[in-house]
Amino acid sequence: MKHDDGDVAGLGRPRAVAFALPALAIIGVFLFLPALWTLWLGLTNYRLTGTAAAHPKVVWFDNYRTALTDHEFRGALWRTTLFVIGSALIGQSLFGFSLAWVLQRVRKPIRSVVEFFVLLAWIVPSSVSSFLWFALYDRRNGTLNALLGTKGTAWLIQYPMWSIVVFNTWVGTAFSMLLYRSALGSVPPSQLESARLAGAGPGAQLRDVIFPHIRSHILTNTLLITLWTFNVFTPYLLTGPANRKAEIMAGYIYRTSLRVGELGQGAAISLIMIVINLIIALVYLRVLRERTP
Amino acid sequence: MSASPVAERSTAMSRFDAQPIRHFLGVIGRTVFVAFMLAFFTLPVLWLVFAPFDKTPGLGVSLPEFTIANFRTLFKSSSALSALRNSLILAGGTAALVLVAGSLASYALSRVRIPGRDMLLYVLLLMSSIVTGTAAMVPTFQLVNELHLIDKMLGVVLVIGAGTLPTVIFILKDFMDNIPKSYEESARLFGARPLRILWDVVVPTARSGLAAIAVWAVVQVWGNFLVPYILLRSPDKSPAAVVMYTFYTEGGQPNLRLIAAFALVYSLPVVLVYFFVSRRYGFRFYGGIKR
Amino acid sequence: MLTATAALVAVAAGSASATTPGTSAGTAAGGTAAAPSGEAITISVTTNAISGGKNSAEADFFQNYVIPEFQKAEAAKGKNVTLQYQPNGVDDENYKTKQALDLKSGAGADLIGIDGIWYGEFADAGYIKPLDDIVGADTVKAWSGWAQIQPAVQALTSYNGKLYGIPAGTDGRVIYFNKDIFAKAGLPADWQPKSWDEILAAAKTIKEKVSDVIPLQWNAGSSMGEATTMQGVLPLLAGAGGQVFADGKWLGASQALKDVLGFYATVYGSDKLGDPILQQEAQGRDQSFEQFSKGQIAMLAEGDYFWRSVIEPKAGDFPMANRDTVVGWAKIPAMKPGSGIKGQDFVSMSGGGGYVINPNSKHAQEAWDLMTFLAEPDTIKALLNGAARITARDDVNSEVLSKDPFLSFVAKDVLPITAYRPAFAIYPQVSVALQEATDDILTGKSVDDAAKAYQDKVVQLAGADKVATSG
Amino acid sequence: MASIRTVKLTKEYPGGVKGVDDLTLDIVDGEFFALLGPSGSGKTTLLRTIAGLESVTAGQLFIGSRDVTQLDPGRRNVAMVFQDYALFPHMSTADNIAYPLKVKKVHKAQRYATAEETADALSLQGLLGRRPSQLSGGQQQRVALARAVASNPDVFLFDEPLSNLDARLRLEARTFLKQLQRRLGVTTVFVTHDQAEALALADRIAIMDKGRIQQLGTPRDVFRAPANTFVAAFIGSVPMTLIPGTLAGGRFAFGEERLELPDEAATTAAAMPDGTAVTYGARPEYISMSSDSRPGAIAGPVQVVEHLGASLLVSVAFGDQLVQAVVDEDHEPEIGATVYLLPNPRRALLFDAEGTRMADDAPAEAGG
Repeated sequence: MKHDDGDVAGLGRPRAVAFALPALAIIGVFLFLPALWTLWLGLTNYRLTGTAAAHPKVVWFDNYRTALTDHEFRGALWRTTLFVIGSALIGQSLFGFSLAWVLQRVRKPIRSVVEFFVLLAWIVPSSVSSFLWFALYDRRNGTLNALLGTKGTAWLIQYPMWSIVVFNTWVGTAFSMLLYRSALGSVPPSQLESARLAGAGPGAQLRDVIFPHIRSHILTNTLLITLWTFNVFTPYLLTGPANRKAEIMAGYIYRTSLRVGELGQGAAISLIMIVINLIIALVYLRVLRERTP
Repeated sequence: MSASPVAERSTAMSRFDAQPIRHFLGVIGRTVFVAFMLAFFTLPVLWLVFAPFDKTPGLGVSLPEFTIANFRTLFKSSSALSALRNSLILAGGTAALVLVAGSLASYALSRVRIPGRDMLLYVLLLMSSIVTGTAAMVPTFQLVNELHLIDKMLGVVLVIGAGTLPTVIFILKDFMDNIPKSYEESARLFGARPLRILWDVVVPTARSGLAAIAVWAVVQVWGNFLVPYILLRSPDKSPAAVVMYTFYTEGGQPNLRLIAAFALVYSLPVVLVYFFVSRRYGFRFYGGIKR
Repeated sequence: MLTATAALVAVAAGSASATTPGTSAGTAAGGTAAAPSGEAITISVTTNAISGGKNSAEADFFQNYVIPEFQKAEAAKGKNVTLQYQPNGVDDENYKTKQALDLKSGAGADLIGIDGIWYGEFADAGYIKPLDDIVGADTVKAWSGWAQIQPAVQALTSYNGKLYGIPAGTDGRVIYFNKDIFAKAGLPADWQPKSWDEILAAAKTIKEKVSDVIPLQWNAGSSMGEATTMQGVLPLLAGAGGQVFADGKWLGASQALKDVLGFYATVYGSDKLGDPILQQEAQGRDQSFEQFSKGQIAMLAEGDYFWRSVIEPKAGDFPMANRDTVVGWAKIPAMKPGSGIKGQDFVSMSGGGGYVINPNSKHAQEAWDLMTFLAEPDTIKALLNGAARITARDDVNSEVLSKDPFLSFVAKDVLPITAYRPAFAIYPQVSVALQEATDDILTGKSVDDAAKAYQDKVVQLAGADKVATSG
Repeated sequence: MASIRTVKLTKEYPGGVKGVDDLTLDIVDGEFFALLGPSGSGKTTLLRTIAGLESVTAGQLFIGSRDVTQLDPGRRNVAMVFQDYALFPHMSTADNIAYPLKVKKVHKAQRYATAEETADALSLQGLLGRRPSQLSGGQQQRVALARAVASNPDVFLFDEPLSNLDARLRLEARTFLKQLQRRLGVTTVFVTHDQAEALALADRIAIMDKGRIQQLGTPRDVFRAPANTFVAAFIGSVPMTLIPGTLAGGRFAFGEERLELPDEAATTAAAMPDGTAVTYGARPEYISMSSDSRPGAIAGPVQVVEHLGASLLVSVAFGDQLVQAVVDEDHEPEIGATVYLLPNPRRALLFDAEGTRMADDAPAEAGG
């Protein structure tokens, strides 16, 4: 019997492996295998149909060269970056934190109602939520135009990026709110009180007490929502396949892979996405490591 | 719930501020902010509240000419109810799978040091984004086909389960790390075996996390169109996400009466699941990557 | 966006051609192994339709008519066949993906309804096989229905000179116009432009004389998908004397293409005769249907589908009670008289679709039976259910179209001048490139820039040696 | 009920740190045994090793006659009360107390009857339905005890169970714990860093440092006769004054000051050469103070006076040394006033250069 540090329930390595095995097996077969296969596809000119479907050729890094020199790819990447910054880093984080912060201070019934609607946006199926916003943004009968008095504005076409940024903020704020709520709950009240007694205003309290305390929460939240937002597909349901001015990476991959049928190219772009995701994750983790005492 | 002590204390403290103007401005600011947020988050949902009961729903929000005929039409079409049932099976199956496999794995990963554990988690997390994407659709399809799982609910459950498990493990491990180790040691001294400890002590202690994860997993399955569409064949196995896309008229014009009614019926179960779960178990995330 | 090809498949998959009873006896002798009498067999058929949703009538037709009648017909031949219908009713890309994946993996329904432009790419991928290879050349030849299907129409389901299926129906494209608006603008009710300039002149007249009306919507933009290519770019291109594929080369940034893009630039850019935003909306095509039906659009280029399914007075999506009196139609003119392909004065484009037997089918003979059954006149008429529609069969056409002056006009005046899209695997991508070129015009790019971007894309797709730049 | 015996027990952590180092120890059946030491001394590691929560690197461990060295913790029939009590937050008091029986598959009715009985015995009546979060610290501590009792173990292991209680409650709980242990007669090993707690509760105390036992003995032994300077400094509510110096002419010399040698080591020390480095130890309680000069007393100015309630702790400076004395509350000196300190030679101790206590009849108590 060999015990490791932290192995408080006496699992032992063999049993730990047995515990992890079902999940790892499922992940291995249904995630790892297709992923490797996809990486292989990225080196070929494989297509869904046509000659290249019957006899795919290995083209090595042609797909990558094509993607990196293609202005559509770069456009989609740029828009995705704006989208992530706008809807995740600014929209969701800011709204989520502000909601968590402010809702602590309002009466319970109001808090419950607001939280319910924020969460509703998050749990409603994406096809429904995209349809709701499609209706809201509609050029002729849309509620938004009626409210703002902007008759005839085709939001999705005239302000495509703003439209999907606002939409995705709406969808995703709940997660940040939940996470920050429990983060704020973990800040020792005594520290807040001593800051108050020292005369710190809300801004100083945030800076000196709250942020240092919830740094790891901020990083978790930022990491997860960045990755999710980077790969999110739902805006594509809202804008439709043809709205190039709102096309972000997931939509671009979908179009390349399934609508155009270039699966090899799509796979290559997916890998580029993964690499970008990896870089983002590493940067966040590095920031975390440097700042953690 | 966890935040309330802070809230109470801070309201108590604000009395000592002795700065009535600042306090007053704070109240105003909060009210405006809450009102704005409420408007922002409710506005799009209004359509879902009114349109299903409207005789002639349009894209705009208007007070309905009340009718339940849309629902009657909807339920006359046999696919609506069976679609919901199928979605429930898929969601329940996936949630059960990821909860069981995910808690076992995250527990093991939390308690036993395996070399490269953290790296493994991140790699899996990143990979999950390829496979849930569209580029891996072909390999996934062929794999499922090779395993003779085409047109089987299990195939969909496994594929979506594999796509969500990394995130599930990632978040659950966080919960597991936060459980005081003395709980398990104590149970262990009484002679409880690891599985029993997991079930008696760890799972109940982490249940608000498990509940949140379960809801998250259900939401993932509930909205997934592409995987069930491509992996299932029989129309009587189609889940609601697939059926939602079939409410178009002959020419492909959305049938607003059916879509409105179905959107409501389709959204309701997840909302109910959320309500049930959050009432019963609480709903929260720890969060916070530790080193 | 999904409407374009959806409609085509609906036509294609819905109305097939016919066989005379008893042909099957001949086919059984044709060499393919027929199931022994009495053995229980289950076969399946799939199309992009679902009861209560997209193409609902077609799904119901399979469930309520085809299944019992076909099983009866097979029973009469001593076969115990159970037929199953697999509905879909989704976006065409998803439908196509699913069928491609199925065929690739040796799965899928025995008989599959597909769009005419998919035959080439499916055949190149080895997903489908010529009918001769599946059921035997003799069996195929022995089917009597071929005599009723014109060679041009058979081309729909052919690739590289080989038949892959039986075509279902075809269609044609015209300019619809609102006679009321025309009257207000002082334009004739029997308007027939002879050049693009005459179209533009009419539109300008309307713009000046009638307020709150969009003079002209000409399909453009990738939001409309294949509809943009089919009833927007290609008829114009044909009128400018260009072809998307000719003499082994794909269309490049030729003068013909620039003329086409120039026409768009005039309509949506400089002269503001159409609404460019409408063309980009996700539901833009439906929107244009609705606005035409409400008398808010004066001229619209569309297929005959628009007439019989969209503004059809009773069951259309946007019914026009006064369709027969208010809506006029005109052939699409060449840029200038005689400038069209083959020196034509007027041009059109046609599409359609058909069925294909899954090469992996264990019951290819029964699938062939079903395919021919679907092409029987009685079956087609049962699907039409009294409605008029251009089918693949001359005999059925002459019977059902006589009631409808417009469809007769299409069959008589448009089909002879029509052209089909090339059935090559790469076509859908070239089509997308064309749509994107019109997108560029809609968003204000210059004709030269749009043409250049298009040229680059086609070179990337087909290779520089396969692209023609002049002509 | 069982004795506990360790034989050359070693627990080595990865990286070579030894939590327990070659430790041999006998704990008698029914004994209340305290493991005392500063944090990091290995006392908790030893306790957890006895529990089986830490694996053994070398050596053997017996509970009763069983060799449990490789036995799973669940089969050692020990019960442990943790510093944080480790009450399951999702279970009621009754469920918590009954949990060990549930694991042992005792019939439901039976285990709740036992739980109720145990709860009664520990004055937990009326709290059976509550969750841990609804209990006070003292109640939680007793529930944790009840849970341990209900499992009917051979051995109780307590890991600083009183440290989370406030001072007053801690005294009550201490008495309660001692009573309970006397009544049940279960062999008990108790880990604490609080020497007063150990002195008050234990039959015997093992004082640990760096994974080794520095001294093992009764509370009286370790207080009166600490085996070395470490124990001497650690035991006692006010720390023993330890003065390094040398032997000079049969007396203890530091700076200019001279003190008579302690009685118990006088003979031994007198035999040693002058200049031998030694340490003189005297508990402040055994040093008397007067304002008048007395023979043998050392004189210095008062630096600090601390009130201990009934007495005062006076710190007096001698050169760079500080010597403390506990004096009666009525004799509070002025700060800066010169006072005379006289250690009681019968209670004073002398340690050699290694810190080991010197005694004429050595080795008397050490190792007992």
